[in-house]
Amino acid sequence: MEFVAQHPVLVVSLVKIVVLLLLLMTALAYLTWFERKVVARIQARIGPLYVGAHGLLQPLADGVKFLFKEDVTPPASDRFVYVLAPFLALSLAMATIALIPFGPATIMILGVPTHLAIADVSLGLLFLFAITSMGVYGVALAGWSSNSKYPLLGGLRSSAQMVSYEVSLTLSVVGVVLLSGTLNFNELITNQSGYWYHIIPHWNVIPQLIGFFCYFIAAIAETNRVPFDLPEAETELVAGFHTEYSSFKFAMFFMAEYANMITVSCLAAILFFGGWLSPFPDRWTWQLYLPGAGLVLGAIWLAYDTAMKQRGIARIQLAVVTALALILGVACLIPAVMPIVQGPFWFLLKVLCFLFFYVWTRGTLPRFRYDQLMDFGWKFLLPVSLANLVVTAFVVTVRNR
Amino acid sequence: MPIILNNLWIIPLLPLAGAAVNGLLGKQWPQSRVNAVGISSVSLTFLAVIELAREFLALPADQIPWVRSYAPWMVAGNFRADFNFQVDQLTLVMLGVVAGVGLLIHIYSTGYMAHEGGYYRFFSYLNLFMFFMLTLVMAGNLVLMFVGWEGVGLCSYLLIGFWFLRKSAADAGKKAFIVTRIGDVGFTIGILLVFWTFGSVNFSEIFKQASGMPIESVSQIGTLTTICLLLFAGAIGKSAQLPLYVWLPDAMEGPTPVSALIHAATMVTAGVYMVARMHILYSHAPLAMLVVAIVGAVTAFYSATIGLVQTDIKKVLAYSTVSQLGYMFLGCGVGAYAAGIFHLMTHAFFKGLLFLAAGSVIHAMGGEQDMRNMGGLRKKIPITYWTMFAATLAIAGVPLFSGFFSKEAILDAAKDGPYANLYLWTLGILGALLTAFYMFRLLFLTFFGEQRYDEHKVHVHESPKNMTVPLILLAILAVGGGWFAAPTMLGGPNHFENFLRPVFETGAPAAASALAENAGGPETGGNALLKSLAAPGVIVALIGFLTAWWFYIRRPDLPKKLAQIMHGLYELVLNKYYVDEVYLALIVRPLLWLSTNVFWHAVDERVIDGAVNGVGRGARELGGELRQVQSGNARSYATWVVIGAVGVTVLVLGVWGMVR
Amino acid sequence: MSEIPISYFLVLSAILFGLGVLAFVFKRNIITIFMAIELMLNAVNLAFVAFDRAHGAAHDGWVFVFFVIVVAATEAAVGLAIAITVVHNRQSLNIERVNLLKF
Amino acid sequence: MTLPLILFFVFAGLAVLGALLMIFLREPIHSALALILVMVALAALYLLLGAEFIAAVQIIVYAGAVMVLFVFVIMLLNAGEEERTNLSKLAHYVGWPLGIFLTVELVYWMSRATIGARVTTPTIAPGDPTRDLSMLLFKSYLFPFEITSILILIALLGALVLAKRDS
Repeated sequence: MEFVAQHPVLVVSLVKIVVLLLLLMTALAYLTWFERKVVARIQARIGPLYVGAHGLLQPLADGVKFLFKEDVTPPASDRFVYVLAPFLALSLAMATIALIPFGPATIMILGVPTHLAIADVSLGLLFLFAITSMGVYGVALAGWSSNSKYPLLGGLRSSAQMVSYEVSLTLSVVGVVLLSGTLNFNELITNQSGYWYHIIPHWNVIPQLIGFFCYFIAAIAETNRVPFDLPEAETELVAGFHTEYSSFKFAMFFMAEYANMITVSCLAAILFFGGWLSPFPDRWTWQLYLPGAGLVLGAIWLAYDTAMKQRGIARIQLAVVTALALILGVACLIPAVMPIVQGPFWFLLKVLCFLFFYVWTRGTLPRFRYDQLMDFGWKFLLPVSLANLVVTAFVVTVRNR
Repeated sequence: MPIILNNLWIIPLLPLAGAAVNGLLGKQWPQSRVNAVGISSVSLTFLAVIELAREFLALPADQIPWVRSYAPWMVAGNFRADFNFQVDQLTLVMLGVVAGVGLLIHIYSTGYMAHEGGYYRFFSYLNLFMFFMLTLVMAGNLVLMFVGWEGVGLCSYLLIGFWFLRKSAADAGKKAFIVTRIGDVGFTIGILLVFWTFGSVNFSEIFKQASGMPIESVSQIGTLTTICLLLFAGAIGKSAQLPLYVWLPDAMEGPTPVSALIHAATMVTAGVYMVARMHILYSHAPLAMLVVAIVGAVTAFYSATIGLVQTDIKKVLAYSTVSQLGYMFLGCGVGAYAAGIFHLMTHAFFKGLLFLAAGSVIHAMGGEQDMRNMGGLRKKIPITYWTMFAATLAIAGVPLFSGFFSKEAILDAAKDGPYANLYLWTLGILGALLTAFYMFRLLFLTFFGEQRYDEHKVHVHESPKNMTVPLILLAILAVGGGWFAAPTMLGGPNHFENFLRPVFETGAPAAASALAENAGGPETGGNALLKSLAAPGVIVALIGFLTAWWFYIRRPDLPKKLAQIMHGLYELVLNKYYVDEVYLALIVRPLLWLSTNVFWHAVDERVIDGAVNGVGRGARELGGELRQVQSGNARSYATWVVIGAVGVTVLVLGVWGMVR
Repeated sequence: MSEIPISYFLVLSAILFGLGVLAFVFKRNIITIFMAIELMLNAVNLAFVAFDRAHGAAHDGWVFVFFVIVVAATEAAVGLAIAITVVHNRQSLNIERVNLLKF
Repeated sequence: MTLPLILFFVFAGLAVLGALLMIFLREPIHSALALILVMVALAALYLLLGAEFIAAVQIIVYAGAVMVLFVFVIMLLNAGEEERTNLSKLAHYVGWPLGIFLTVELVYWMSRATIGARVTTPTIAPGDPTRDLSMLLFKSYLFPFEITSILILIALLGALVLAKRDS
């Protein structure tokens, strides 16, 4: 007990971890819902509808389904690794979230200065890459351990793909690092504060546009998403590395993929779009009301929807959601809370945009062929990001002279 | 603004450039272009020397000797030898002789060698020789001088063996080279000793220290004496004195211009120059001087005797060269350095002329060298005849000709100089007698009497212009050359010696005073002339002439009779006292035997080869054993690595740790 | 604040190195032998970092670690390429079966 | 028993365990995983030593690249269990004991190292260590740095050639 007293850090971190973990889980769950809805819209469908209003309970249903399915392990498989792989994948994917700052370094919660991130590491970016670079193992080991053709091929492919795209991912980010001369997320973000002509936010996208594109493409490839989702190209490899996986292990891979998406999006927001900074100049004080206002408006829309369209149990469910939204909105309007929510609000908004972009690409683009993938990675993306890096380095040097 | 003085390197480098160009490119060139390069380089050198003289004479006395260092050459510890050149009066005289005679002989060669193969090669060598000779003369330190010394030796070797297809020529070249080496060993040791003693090889430094040293007594062999004797050994080799003269007669295998330039005018006089250059050391080592004088005198007489009976025209000249060199050394040995150098100069003129003329004769006779097959050429080749006649007069010491003045100066010094020695003087006189005799013998045999060759076989013709012109020029020098120093004889001041005095005065008080006394005698012109006309040199010259005339014009049958009467002596002299045979028996044969049976068969084959092969065999056998270790199993190798690691760690950490 | 003696790290690195050596001698599989080498390199790196920490300000130790890592990476790349070739030629990863180069 | 000490022992134990596993597991991929464990543990120890950058690089390069390469190759060659042949008598009889001896010896000397007396507080090194490191790398160690880049290039070419020949 007194050991804990000696190290208050542990307690705080523990609390943060628990909270963030819960949030992340829900986020992952509802990301699937979000994706299905959006893709459905793109494909002129409606998407999940029956489980709860607007299929809002679909994620829960899926989760339950996964839990209760039979967990098959192929007899020829290498047990240990077979079990290890999904855990590795998911844990690594979620570990990265610990480094992501959701708000300014020091804000007062109940008079206590708190940091809206689990850890503020001075080399945050580097460590994030360290963790993501480990992510390959989940896929590769899964492919190998299930001891069957398609998974092996899928594993080989994805590990090759991840390794080769990791290079250009890193390179494209180095440009930003050069610009702001730090690897710490908070400094990276605060370096982006300020405005050109008092209106255009001082974000890294503008000088690093090429870098951003390289980054985003490489990121999609890293997360094995369309159009780079060859590891699980169902048309050729059944389901790629997780063909043999079923039940909750499969779910783990699934969640890992989405967690990776979120991480990558967060990183994009932090590096190129000023993280938790607001896009508007500070002198526009009304922007402080935006979070609350947005939520309240959403609540009103939901209320209207509830009243007009829904019947039976769905109406109750929606009412609950509406109430939640309304409470949150009002809470955000409390002066004491208002400054706290600004950062997270903008940050999550940006992340959401990227996630939408992800889904959008998935709904739009066809899949690459494997050789095309490799050629694109090595012969186009790498040179471009390299050139970008060189130019940036040159400019920075000249500027510092 | 002195140009050459500040860029002395120009003088030697010009001929070097010529040599390089001719040697590398000349092969395909026509003779005209080779000539252009060779001649122009030398004549430019000559002009440079003249310009140098002009600038030098303008120098204030305190700046002489004029030393310029152009680059550090060897720097090891406190040993230091630079590429530095030194110019003083002596150097200037030598430069004049070398460049002037050299130029004339180059021109002569264009005619003489016109029909020879390897034309470009010849001129390349000749220019190279000029380069080395000039280096030798201008060198500011002993080591650089040694470079020139050896370089001229090399060129002499190359040029003696110019017709290397002829075995005799090749052998002669080798002989010259090797015999000279023997002397050079002494020379090298001498240089080392010099450095050991003075801590420097630069002349200026050496002389400064040496002049401060006490004069060693005749009885003891001190450092300076040793040095001088060693250096003189080199001179003996280079200047063909007893006992190392044997290479010079054989050197006549080379083309005649070579004999003229190298083996009469310049290279062989290098020894004399060296002795004169180091005169301060010598004048501090009377014993050495005595040795020099004796060797010189004896050689002068000895080789003159051989010259009496030689029938090959060039051989005669060769022996006469040896004896004349002997005179020069005699001069130096008795302290009359200026006289020695003066004789060197005049000798360069008349002996060069003699050789060239002889060459012209040989050229006219279509390669015939034996005087017994000549005769009566007087009318056929007048220019050659007259020039040669002038030269003969000069060398025979006929008054008012150049040889007369120089030889008289030497003999005077030997008679009543500071180191006067009557025996040596006698030898010198006898030598002079013989000289006159054999020279006139040569002249008569060649140009007088009835012609003893076949008119139809040999078509005698006068040589072309480019050969005769140098002859004439040299003849003028040979006749008038003496007048540089003539006034001594006529009681005036001796310009030549006055000119050289600053060189030879330094640190040699005795010699200097002697020179001074020689320079301006108290006697009035008239009886000085009488005295000199009555000088024994003149008388013996006359005797020599008369006997020669008696023997070869008046009574041509006498010589054979005489030969039969004193048959033994005749044979002895004709075979050059069997010196070559003696050397062969005493030195060459044993050496050959030693090197074949001991060094080759025993040491080289048994010991060295044995050792080498043994090592090789041992390595092979050892490898054959060790290679079993290489099992091809990498794990074993890994284990070996570990063994090594353990060994090292135990050694370093364990032992070293315990020690601490 | 609490403290750890450097010697702990050094001993650990020694142990790891020794284990690496053992693996190096013991393993037969080419790839695992490479791994053994990597292990040794890592042990050395640990020692370097520890020394660097002990010496404080200047971070030369890190530089060496950096270089060691680079070299290790290249070594792995080439080594594995060689391993692939070996397998293609000998159909075996067992280093004891790759013993043509002898005597 | 303070927190850093606990952490040290935990990760040291993990490292040793991983090394042992690497030796005794027969499946190459298991050995690889064990080695990864060692490396991650080492990275944590680097953090304890305040070498953040090195820790990150350790994970990125070793765990993230080198070991991935290993795993990849193992998968590619589908390397099965390693066969415990004993064709090398030397390795069998001498290798083992010597290896152990070497280990013991090294441990002995390392524990006695005078420098070992120094203590380290597991905090971040003062100043901006990463900057210092880069200064060292690009100023005093520039030449070696460039050499390594050339080395990498050569290795790349070599690997390319080797791989190309049998494809």
